[in-house]
Amino acid sequence: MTIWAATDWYAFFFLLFALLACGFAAAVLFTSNIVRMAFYLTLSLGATAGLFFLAGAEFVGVMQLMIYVGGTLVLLVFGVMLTARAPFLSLRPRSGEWIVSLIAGGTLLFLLIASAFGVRNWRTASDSGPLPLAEAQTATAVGAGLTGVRVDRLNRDAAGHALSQLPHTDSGYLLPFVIVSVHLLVVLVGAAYLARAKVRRRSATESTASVEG
Amino acid sequence: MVRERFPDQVRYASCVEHVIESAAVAEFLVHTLSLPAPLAYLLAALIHCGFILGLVAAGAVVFIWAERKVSGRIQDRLGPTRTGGKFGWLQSPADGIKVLAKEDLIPRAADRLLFRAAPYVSFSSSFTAYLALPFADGWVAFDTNVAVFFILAVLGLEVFGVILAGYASGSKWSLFGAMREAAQVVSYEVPLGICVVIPVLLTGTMNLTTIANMQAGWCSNWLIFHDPFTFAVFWIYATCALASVNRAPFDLAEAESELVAGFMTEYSGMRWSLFFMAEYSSMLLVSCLAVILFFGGWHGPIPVFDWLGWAYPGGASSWQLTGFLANLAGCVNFITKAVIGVTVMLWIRWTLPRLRIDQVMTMCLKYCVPLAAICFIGALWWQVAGWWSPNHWLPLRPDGPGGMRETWVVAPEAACGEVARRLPWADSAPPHGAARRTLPGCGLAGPPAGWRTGSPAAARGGVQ
Amino acid sequence: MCGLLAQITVSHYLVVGAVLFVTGVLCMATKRNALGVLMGIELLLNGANVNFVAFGSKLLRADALGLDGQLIPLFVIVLAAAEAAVALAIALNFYNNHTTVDVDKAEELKG
Amino acid sequence: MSIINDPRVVEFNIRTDEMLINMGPQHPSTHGVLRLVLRTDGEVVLGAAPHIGYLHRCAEKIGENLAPRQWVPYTDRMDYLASMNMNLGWALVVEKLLQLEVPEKGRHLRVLVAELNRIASHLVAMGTYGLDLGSFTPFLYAFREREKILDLFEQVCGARLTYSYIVPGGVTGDLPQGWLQNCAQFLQELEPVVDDYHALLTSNAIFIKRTAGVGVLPGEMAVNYGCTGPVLRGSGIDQDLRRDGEPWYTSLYDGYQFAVIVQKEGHYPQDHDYPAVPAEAVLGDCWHRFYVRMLEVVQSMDIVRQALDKYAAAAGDCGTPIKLNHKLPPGEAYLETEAPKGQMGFYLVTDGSAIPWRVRARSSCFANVSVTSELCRGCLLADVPAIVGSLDIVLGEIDR
Amino acid sequence: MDTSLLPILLGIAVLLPLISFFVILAVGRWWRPVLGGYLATAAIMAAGLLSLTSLAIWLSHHPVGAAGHHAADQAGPYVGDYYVLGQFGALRITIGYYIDSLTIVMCCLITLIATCIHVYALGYMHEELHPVTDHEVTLPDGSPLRRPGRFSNFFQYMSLFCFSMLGLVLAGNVAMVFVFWELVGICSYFLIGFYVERKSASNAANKAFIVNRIGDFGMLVGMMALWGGMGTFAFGDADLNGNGSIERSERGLFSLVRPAAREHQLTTPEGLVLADAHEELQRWALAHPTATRGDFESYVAGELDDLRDGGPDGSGRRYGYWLLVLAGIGIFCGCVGKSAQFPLHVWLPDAMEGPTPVSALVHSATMVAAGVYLVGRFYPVFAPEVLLVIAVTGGITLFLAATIALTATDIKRVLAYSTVSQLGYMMLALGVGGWLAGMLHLVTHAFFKSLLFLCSGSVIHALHSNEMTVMGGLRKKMPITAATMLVGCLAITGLSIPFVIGLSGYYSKDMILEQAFSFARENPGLLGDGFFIVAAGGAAMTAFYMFRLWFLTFAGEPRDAQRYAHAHESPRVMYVPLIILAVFAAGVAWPAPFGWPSLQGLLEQARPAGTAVTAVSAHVPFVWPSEYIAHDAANYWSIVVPVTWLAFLMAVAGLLVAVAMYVTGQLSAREVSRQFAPLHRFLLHKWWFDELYDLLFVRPLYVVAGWCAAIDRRWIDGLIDHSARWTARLAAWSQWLGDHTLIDGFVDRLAAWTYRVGVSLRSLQTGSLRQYVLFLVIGVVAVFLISSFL
Repeated sequence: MTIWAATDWYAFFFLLFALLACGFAAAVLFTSNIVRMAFYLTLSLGATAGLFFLAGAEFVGVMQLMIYVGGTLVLLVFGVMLTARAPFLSLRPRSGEWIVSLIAGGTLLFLLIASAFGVRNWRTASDSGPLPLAEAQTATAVGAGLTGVRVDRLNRDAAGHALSQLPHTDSGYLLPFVIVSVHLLVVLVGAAYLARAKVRRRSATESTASVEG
Repeated sequence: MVRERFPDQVRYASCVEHVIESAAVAEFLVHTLSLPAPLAYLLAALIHCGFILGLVAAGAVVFIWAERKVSGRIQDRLGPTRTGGKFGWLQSPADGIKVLAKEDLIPRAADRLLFRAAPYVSFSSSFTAYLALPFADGWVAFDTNVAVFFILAVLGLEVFGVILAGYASGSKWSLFGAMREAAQVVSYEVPLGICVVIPVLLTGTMNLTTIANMQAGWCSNWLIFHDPFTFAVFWIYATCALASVNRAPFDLAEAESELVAGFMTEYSGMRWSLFFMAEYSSMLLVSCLAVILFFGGWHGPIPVFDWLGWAYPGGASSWQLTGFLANLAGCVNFITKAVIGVTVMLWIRWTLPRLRIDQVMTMCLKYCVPLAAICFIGALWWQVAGWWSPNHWLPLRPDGPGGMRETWVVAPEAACGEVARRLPWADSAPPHGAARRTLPGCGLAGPPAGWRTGSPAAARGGVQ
Repeated sequence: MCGLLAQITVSHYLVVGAVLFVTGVLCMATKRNALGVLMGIELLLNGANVNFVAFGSKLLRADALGLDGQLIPLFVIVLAAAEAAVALAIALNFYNNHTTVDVDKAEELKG
Repeated sequence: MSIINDPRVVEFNIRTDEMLINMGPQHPSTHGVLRLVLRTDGEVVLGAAPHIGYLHRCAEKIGENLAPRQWVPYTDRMDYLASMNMNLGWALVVEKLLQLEVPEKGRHLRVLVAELNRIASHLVAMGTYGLDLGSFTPFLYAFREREKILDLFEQVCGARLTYSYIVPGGVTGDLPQGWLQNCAQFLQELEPVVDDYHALLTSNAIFIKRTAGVGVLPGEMAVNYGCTGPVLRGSGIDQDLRRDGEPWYTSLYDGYQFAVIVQKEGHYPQDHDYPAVPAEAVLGDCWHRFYVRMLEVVQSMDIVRQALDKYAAAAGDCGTPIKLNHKLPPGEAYLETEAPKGQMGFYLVTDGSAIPWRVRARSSCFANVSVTSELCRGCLLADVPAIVGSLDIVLGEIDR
Repeated sequence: MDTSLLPILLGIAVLLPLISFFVILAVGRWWRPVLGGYLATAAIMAAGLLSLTSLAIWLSHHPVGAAGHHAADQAGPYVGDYYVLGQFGALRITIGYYIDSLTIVMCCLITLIATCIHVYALGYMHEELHPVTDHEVTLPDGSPLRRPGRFSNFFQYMSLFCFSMLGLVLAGNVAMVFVFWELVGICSYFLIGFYVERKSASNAANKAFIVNRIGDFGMLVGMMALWGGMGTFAFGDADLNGNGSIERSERGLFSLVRPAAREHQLTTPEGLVLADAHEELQRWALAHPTATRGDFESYVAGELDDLRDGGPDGSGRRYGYWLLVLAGIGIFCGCVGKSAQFPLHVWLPDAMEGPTPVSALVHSATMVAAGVYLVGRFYPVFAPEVLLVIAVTGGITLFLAATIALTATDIKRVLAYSTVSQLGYMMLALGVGGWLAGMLHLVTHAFFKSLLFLCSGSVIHALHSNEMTVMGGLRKKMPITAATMLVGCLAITGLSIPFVIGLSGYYSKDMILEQAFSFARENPGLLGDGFFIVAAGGAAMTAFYMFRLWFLTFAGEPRDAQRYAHAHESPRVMYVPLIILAVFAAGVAWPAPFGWPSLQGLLEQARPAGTAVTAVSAHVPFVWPSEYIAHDAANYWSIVVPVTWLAFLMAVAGLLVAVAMYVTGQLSAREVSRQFAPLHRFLLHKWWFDELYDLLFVRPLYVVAGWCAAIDRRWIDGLIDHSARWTARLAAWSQWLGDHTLIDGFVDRLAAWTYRVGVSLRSLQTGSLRQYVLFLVIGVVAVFLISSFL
């Protein structure tokens, strides 16, 4: 019973997801089979989505699952299938490169972790008490933000001053949203163009000779 | 209650509840059995999982049996008759035992790790999606605000297992199946997503409970009858759902006459049956989703329980027997509708020939996507124009879903009417738009009743 | 739980982000397969996203970024998808021209 | 229309490796033990080579050691879906050698069972074709009706698959009592079911999409490859041995009214009763081959009806089978008959003894399957079963 | 139906082929080509219906008396403008119409024949529906040319031509006439060059075009003279300002030249007079320095008649008259070109390179007749001296072409020369004062010549050869063609039962001969008699060569068995037009019974005012007897009877000679040609005209061009070369100094330095993606460390 009572469930799940994410990220790094890499990456990204849920960013978490895991990775695996010549292809780097990379990467990691704990504000917990619901459920706020209304700023202003003080020019993330939409469209068209089928140059009959062989 | 007992963890409570959304059961455990809260949470989570797993497994068992019987009837024969006495009702368990007893073969050319992992990826993703699926008002394991999105996303992961299976099998037939599956499912997610967005747009929330509750009342309140476009889009949804769960005539990945068994060629025994269960549970899942999005969820064609006054009113916060019964009946109602949907899938499966891969892709890219997009615009237009829809007819409440306005319009209004009026579409509010309501989980319009406001959430639970 | 994990703070998230980031960088640096490099980029972007979400979460910090912390990852994710599509197209073209996806073979532009 | 024969076509720029795939001899859709070696580029089949011989049983060699009467069961096992027609072909060629005329009643009896068996064979072709396209139900519908035919045959000769009923000189026994009524009733039952078949397959949109314009076999190519039967007629070549064959064979059908099922001026003889030819269909494609078989079912029903009447009206016996030691005059004989799958020819050389010196069977499916590699070139993988299924081959006949 | 409908109906009739042209032009390439043919045919058919409707309207308002009635029931023309293109001072450029019975007859004629020919061409041109292998064109690799069929192009051009021709007929002013004149010219160019890949065809097209330009130059001069003198292009008077009366500025050419005030006598227009008399006027102005403008105008008004008519007694100089003559000759020049009159006749036979329907429509029935039509239209403007020129030209052409036709063996060339000869007839008739005779012959000739051409086309279509030497005996194989062609031959020959009935040629040709005889009677002498002798002799020759053609083609034994074996009657689409045309060729000029309108009567309505009287010239000693004299009952025995018999005998003589030579064989053609070898050669080489022109014009042109080229090369080029050389030298010097030494030195130094830096940096650029990533990492770490610890 005491064990159950003492368990910090938040920390538990954070640790679980963090270890999954980091562990499978490391697995991605150290495996040389490209398909397994993709598999591990899926798990790593899925665990990251869990971290997002933990941090209260539901929408981002689902988005991560949907786009990253569901879309991007399938695309990657597709690419793997299209480009792998042998069934399970592995291209191993030279060990010297490993050493140099690990040294550089380790240094960077050390620096980043050091700075992560270097700021007092970051390593102390918030003590603001339970959150109001409006701030915990963010999907609608995110949607509103994307369509041009920053609900969070409104709320903040609502506590003190008149709402009309909100600058009329504030359109939230509407413009970036539109730009990204168009960008996505252009990119899709461009990708389709790059990998499109082109006008045939050789005849189909030319290459049918070797069936018997 | 949680917060009082564990004040030091209050800060995290809401987050925890996201992860283990088992408050209803947990409250029961804590209050009645006096279990410590963390243990109660864990137990509650396991109970929920058990329920869903049971549902999925039982569903698979039932549907496999049903498939045999239905196909038999369609084909002018009897189907299983003897196993388990009458009707062959034990046929599926018998099959299950046979499958369990089979040798677990792994081809030499296979990538052993991925080959083993793939069925679990597939099964667990289709299973996980049930977490966010409400079976009745409040009967949901993970009452998230983004349930629709969550289900779509997790359902989309199922394809990953199939791809892995196909690739890891080391067989050409499997590879073909995997390639087809990847191309098909990724493509069909696009029109499926557009179709699903339309009810979301009309109700203004991605919370499935809310969406279903908004369709309470007569069947005229169902969203499929909202306007011609939603009516049309349901059929597109049905097509795309059929395609995205790989059922005939879109079962290209396992087309036995071409690819032997597609990605499942090298599988046998339990691993094979996991794929099978994943397929059946996905079928049920998309049917359930369709029922919630278009057919009023657990709200029947006739609002019996509303007449009786048994249904939980909005904002109710305590457990009531009548409400429980209403929910139970609603759950049965809901599952009945979903089973009808699955039966239609079976019917189609045994009637139509299979399409070819290019025709499948043509269907998606040339027909489903544009049609869904047109319906999207049409439904939006209908809503903004505020034209009459059957949803306004015989409304149980004055503000049926037809009168809803999108939350992403309503919410800013609630917060700041002045700013919202700057929005270009603010002036074209439909007649019912004025009546703002607070519904559970409806974004910022108001906090959902009994949820994180200090009142016992267990009151809405189903287990007591 | 040990003391370091007594309370989960922004820093803990940042550590996860850092690990993902560094792993991504190392993936890019060590993988010879173009698609492996792509996966490294995805990891790297995810590390950055973790940081954004952590800074944006009001659960972790009072003076959080707020919604920006969620909106920016959204854009990152979407753009990463776009980038993956283009990169994949490039990789396929590269494969067409070299019959391999070994990025070490792509050194026509070396000095 | 296969993709790489599409004039707009395009080279798929993604350099994929070509893949060699063995479709068969163990595969759910290859109709027996046909082995197709497919060379594919993704879903596109660049080449297909049929490999045969997995069912070779030396039937012809055995025939050189048996009396003609004894070899009849071996013909059963050639096209085992149409054993009556095989029996008939062999019996006729032996009779031709002996110049042995069968009595009038026997003649009508032969027509009766041969056409019934044609119906059965085409029903199997239809059902399995549905299977090939992923539609399971028509298969069982077809087999349900076929079972009734097999029941009729069982009443006639006691066997359900390998009848050995028609033998040189006559048949093994006359029809049992009441058989004619049973047969007439069966025809009555079959009549409405044919419409069901058309509704399920012929006019089904997906079926048309899968078959129309797929595996187009031009008439010229069909002739060049020696294709026969519905495959040939599906390509618009007006050839049916029941009308165009040798007199020794066509005299069997003297007095019978039937029209050869072939498209002339855009129409089939009976297509006004059945779904119209879809716009996408090209003469010689899978759809047409299928449709020809479906119409031949109706045609055969009609012939069976006529045969029932004629048989009932004819007097006398059905002929006497020749004895095992019946001396065969030295010489040779060759006769082709219109079997359900095409022209089945038997060749016989004798040296005066009771046992033939040489026996040879000319298989229609052998010629029909040889177009596979032409038809499959450039189609999609899913079209391969559609094409092979539409050729309706039986490996027992090919390999013998 | 009101006559106000006429311009509308005819305007639509003109536009229909244009619409067809544009439609085929725009969408023809996406159509099945045969649709273009159908469209063009439908358009011209509709135009024909409209024309016939117009004719009916006309007749209902202007009933024609019995045949040959001279009661000058002249029906005034309908004049007006569809659209004013622009007004430049006094000059109005308009799209106008001038409708009289001639216009309507011409419209009917053109549309009728064109309809027949369009239908015919649907069959004749069917080879063009598919890709054509042209064996007459050999590619450099020795293979015959293969080209896509040009069926719809053909009909496109035909439509354009029909539009142009109808427009020409309907045109209400000289400017429009000129525009359509050139349009028909360009259509002719297109159609002659239809088989453009054949060298001969493209040469012929060029030839036709260039030769016509020579004539058109004269026409431009004439036009300018007319405009300069009268300030208007319009033919007829038009009440422009709507005040009900015709003022000076509203007068057209015809009423200016033949003002009603002077009883339609030929009057030199005021403008021409004043232009010619400017010296006198100047002198008067100098003598009266104080005169006002009013004074001057009153002086001019007073003096005008004297200046014009050479003083009160007519003995002085007649100012402006020579300008009028010049204008007339100028206009006639254009007609000479278009109607292939001597000396510009050389293009027409070559134009037979075009497809036969083109020859029938453009080069026999309509376009070449346009010259005659124009002469007829401008008849009131022509001074007697001009008429003399016309008569002489026509006579020479008649004789010349007829003689050449005697020996030609190409069936189409025979017909072509026959056409030239018949056009000469018409010109001769007009020149000797027979306006009606000329116009009538124009109409009848159009019918029978188009018929003859189509028949020949039918033969060519059957035999795939133009040469009569490979024909013969075809009447058995092609009975309809033979019969219709016989009708055509009889018609052109003018055979008849004298005084009872005859084919159309009988009436028109006799009328010409009568007028020529009448002229000869008034003007005894070489020229006057010469005209008549030429005309009568021409009739004999016409009979000879036409029957020679028919006999060689249809009678006797086949000369080429192989071709004969493959010969066949043409399809119905081709022979039905033949039959229709044959009916018209036989009967169009019949004096109609029961008081029905006859063609002569109809045409008589359009006779220009003032041309029905006997005319005399002040400058040449000739008298142009009125056309009515020949038909006057008083002269019946003295003119009509002898001339009719003479014509008949001449025709019969020609026919008998042909029979003797080619049927019965009493006369051997080969013998004859050998006996008259030099003459035969002379005729066979077409009087050496092509060679003569080559010598006279082409060679000298080459020489002059050579001189010009030499000057160009030696002087002009030399100058430029020298200046260029100097410029180059200067540039070289400045290059050495400025560029090489100063600028390049600096840049080279810089580049070398950059290069060295680049080489040293090059080793960093490994091209390995992964190393770059590492560099990035190391860089980030370094920045981190530096910023943290420094």
